[in-house]
Amino acid sequence: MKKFVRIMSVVLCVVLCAAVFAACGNKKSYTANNTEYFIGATGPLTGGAASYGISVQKGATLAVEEINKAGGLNGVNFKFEMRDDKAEAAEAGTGYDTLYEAGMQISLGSVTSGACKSFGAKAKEDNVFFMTPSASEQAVIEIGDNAFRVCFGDPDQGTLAAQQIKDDGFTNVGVIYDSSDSYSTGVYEAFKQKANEIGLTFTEQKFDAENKVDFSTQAGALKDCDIVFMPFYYTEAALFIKASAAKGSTAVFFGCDGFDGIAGQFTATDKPANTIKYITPFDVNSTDAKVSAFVTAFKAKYGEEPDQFAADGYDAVMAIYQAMKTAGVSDVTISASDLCNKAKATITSSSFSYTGATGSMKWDASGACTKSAQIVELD
Amino acid sequence: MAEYVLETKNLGISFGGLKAAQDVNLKIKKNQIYGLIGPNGAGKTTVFNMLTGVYKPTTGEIYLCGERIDGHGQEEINHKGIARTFQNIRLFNNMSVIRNVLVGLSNQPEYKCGLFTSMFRLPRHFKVEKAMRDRAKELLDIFGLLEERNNLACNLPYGKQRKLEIARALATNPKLLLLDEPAAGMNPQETAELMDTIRFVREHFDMTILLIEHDMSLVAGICEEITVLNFGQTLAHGSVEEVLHNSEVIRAYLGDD
Amino acid sequence: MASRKNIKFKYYVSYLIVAVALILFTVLQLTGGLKRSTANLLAEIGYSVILAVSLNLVVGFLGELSLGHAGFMCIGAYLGTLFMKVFSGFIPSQLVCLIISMILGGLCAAFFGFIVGLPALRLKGDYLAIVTLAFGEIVRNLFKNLPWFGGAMGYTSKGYGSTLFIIAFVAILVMLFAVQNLVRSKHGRAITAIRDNEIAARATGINVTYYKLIVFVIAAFFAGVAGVIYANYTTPILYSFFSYNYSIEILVMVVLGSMGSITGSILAASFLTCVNFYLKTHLSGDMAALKYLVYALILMIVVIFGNAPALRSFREKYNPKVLFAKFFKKKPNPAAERNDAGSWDRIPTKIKMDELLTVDVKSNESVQDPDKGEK
Amino acid sequence: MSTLIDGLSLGSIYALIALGYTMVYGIAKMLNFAHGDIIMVGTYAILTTMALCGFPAVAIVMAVIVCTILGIVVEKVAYKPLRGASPLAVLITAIGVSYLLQSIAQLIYGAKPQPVTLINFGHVTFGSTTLNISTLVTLGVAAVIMAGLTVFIKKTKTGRAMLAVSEDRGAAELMGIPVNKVITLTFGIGSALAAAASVFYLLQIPATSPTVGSLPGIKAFTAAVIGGIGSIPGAMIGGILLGVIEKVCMSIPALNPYTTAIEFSLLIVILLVKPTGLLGKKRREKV
Repeated sequence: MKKFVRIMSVVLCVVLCAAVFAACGNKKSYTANNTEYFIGATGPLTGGAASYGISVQKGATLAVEEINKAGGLNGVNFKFEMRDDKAEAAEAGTGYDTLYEAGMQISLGSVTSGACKSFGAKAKEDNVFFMTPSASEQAVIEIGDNAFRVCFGDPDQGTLAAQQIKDDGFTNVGVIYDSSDSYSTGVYEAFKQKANEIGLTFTEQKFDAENKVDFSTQAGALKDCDIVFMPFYYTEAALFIKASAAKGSTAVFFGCDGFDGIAGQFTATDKPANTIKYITPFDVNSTDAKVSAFVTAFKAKYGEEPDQFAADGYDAVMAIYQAMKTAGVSDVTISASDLCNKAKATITSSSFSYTGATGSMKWDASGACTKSAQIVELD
Repeated sequence: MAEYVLETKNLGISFGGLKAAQDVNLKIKKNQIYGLIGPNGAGKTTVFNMLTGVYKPTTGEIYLCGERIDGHGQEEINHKGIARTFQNIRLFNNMSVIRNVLVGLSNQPEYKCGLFTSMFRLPRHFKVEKAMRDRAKELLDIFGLLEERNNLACNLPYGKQRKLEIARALATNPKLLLLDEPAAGMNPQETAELMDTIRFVREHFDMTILLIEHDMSLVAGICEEITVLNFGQTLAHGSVEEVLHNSEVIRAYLGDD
Repeated sequence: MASRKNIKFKYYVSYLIVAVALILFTVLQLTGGLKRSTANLLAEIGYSVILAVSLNLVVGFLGELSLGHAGFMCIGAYLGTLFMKVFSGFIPSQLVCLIISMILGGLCAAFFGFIVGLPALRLKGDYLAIVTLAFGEIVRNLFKNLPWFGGAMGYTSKGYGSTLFIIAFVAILVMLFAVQNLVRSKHGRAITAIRDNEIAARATGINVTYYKLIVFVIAAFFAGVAGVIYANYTTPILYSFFSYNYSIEILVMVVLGSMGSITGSILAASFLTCVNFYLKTHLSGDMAALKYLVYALILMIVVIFGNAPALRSFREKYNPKVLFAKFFKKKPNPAAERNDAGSWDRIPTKIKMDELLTVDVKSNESVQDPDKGEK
Repeated sequence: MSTLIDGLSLGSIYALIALGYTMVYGIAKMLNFAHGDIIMVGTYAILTTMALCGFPAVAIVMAVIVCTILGIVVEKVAYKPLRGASPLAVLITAIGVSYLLQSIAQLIYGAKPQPVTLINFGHVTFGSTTLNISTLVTLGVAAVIMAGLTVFIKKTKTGRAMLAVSEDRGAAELMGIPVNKVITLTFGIGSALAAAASVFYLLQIPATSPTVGSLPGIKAFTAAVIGGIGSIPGAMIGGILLGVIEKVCMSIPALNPYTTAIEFSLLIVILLVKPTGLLGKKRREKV
């Protein structure tokens, strides 16, 4: 052990010296050596929410490839890098610093809301533009005028769901949400508010990040409901649905955009008879030309069907590209702050709009995006 | 001032149903060397453990200089004035010899020094440290351990470990010193040396000593009074001469024939 | 006396390391030459070192295994943030605010250390370990659910900014001063005596309960301080960070730095944090698992090579002390080397598995075990 | 009622894992921190076998074989060289093994939780209560396994050898008991029990991820300590107690968020009242 301490101290001295040299760098010139436009992002590539991060990464990478194949921006290519944040705020902050020091000029923020708030706070300090594909919490775009999103906001979905359930005439309603996830809590809060407004009563259950595998208690409590609203992600949703089915529930399971991808969680033997439906801006089976072009390209590259997160990632990159093109960016070493000012001005102008895999979008100064939603049923 | 340094009245303990010691009555006068002997399993160490507070006696009372001490914790009993050594030596093996003694000294009122005094190195800390070191060196010198003071205790030879244990016990400034088989594992020459040490301790420190021993030569050589235990009960007690010629004692040691 | 000099040097080398690093990086920071990621790394090193050294006090010096160190850190982090929020209302200086919060956060953690220690220290070895583990889990479960601390989504704190590491390093120096002075006093001797032989310590009049409690409380205090630093480094504070896994990570730092060696703890904590940070920023996606792979391998190889009885002769043969002895023309003197706390493979922690069930909590009561009366 | 059944079935999963902890602890005198991760390996073995051939029975057998072999290999490679070394060294190595298994699983399968369907039993309704058949199966089979284990330890020569080693390793060695073999065997049995636990776990929660074993692992360890570590009936009682308490707490809305706190507080309270756990043997330190 003593020996180890000795070796360690030698290594540490070397590291320390190296750190001192590496530590000296001019803050202003991080982008000076860029030869490509650098789009950075963080997202969960490991951990429970990994599938969303990976989907966004795939979608964004596809977009960057398409752009570069078509000649980039005035002949300058783009590059995209996503750092793992495990959907944790602290990791997203570290990821941001790493990216920023590596020369990131513009960004997709983070994939999940909690992480994106931490990412965004730092991005605001440095004035870095970001267009998050999927961090839907309201607070994300309230960070500053550099914050934009391509997805729905949480409140929109909650309100829509409450109205939909009321309109469909359900009375015995259950809700379950993830109290440790800001997306889930955000949708739930909006749902609750709208439900109270329109006189819809419901039973609620919750869970959190450390108790999201065993749902037998919650399933037991909600097993007599006719419909269960589930504003959270599909991995947990599938477990909850299986647990409910095991308890003999016949309810309709109604989810949000996080449900995209739930089909892959069931096999022929354990797919319950219950109806499963969810709100989404993206329908993989759509016949729309933009959508089918995206789906075909995605399948060709990855051999699997894209989900909504992939589509969001794709659209976010494409929207940034279009904004930069419209703004006439021509200097590859442009600093993040300068690029931010240009992109902001362009994207909020009333003449700017973008149509992609998740529909047609326009932005205002709040950073929110207007687009239409649909409800898809799983067969 | 009470007549006896240590007095026990009907001291007894039972583990479950078994009476490990029963009606032990010891009366030890000041400056005496008192022996507690008996065959294996007679309950000698149990008596020591009761005296030092390791076990709580189920019956009887213990008085140290007239003050009742049974029921107190081990630390408290040590503070009141009983120090001991162990049958299987228990030194602070990973500490140096001098530190072993310093630990023993740390509870003396004259070396009192608060936690924060030490933490923030107030002047009192240095004064106390110096005084303690001087006292420790004195003690080590007496036992001939001064040269080895910076060695680890576990690196000492066996005989010196025994001595160090006694030095550490004396450092707590006791009224009564309990020695648990001090001659165990020693050759006759070492035993003789040990006897000198024990006598010296009595003279030099004005100490009262209670010891457990198997080695009859040692017992006969230095003890003034002896109690013999067998099966937890007092078999005999009196002066060395009386006890060693007591027929019951002989029978207990050598069997019935 | 050569050995004396050696000891002195051993004590001051830890101050030296921290002070040099502090001055060096502070100058860099003030001249604007320090990257933000380096400042972040330094802050991480800062609180890790405090945690490792304070845990070393419990594990290395007192010899009790605690797996709940992250729990005390959790208390410091949450309550420290609360204090920051309260004080920022009427104290304009963020620095003063942070210092007050660090002290108060530490005191709160120390208070809990006292509350937990009082009953828990009656237990020994693994039982104490599992109780401290349970305590850590209870603490974070409570902070997750108590209504004032942001719930399961975490407690949002206001970051201190990139100069945080300077304060963290100053805190390390203060801690070193307190801990080393404590260890090098009669109290420190009493504590190591308890580690070496608890029974003998009791018989020598050491107030074992008092000292155990003191060590626990001091360690908790500094863990709380580290928590406040952590809370100012990252936001929001998430209960999930303070799980027993983190306690174990701190323990690993202590063990690799060799138990009972404060300089060792500082080096190991810095080293592991650097490795961690480097792997974290250079690996992405599922490859991040490589980090734990590397970590696990370092851990196992170091421990097995350092401790396997079968490899003892190998170790002695290739001991750097022996190998370099001829260069220094000085015979290695093990006694002088081992003068103080000793190295960890020699230290008897109270988790003696062989005596594992030998748990006797109140030895001061009559015990129902007839056949062991006389020994 | 259904809460109670749920609790019993969760409890029997904990009990199976706790048995592994307790046996290894009793015999090798070490905390096998990697035990929870053996469960994780079991679930991945099932996942892979199901994907390859689709027969649940084969998957279960496969899980048991893989886990047993893994348990033995880990013991030989990581723990055996340290026999006789400082216990803390063994503990740290166990932590290392735990990290190692998790990271290897993540490198192979990814961190993403994956659904695993073993057998879908469906459910039955008695009057107003609906019961999961898999819950009942878990309860029944776990009871049989535990009874079998008890008989094995009490009645067979090998079982008694294990008891002897846990009582006093040195004496057992002198009596001619092959201590190393017994320890290896203990790891094998403990890991096989973990494999069984992984099967039942998947029946309750049909998904797995590299960290799937840590929480049940630590809960089961708690259960083992509550029951008195080293004691086999203690592990069973502790596991079932903990499982029932967990489910009952979770079903009461006011207590639900504090379930973990309550479970661990229970541990602390029990240890303070009875420092060696419910059925732990009390031994005295020799002075």
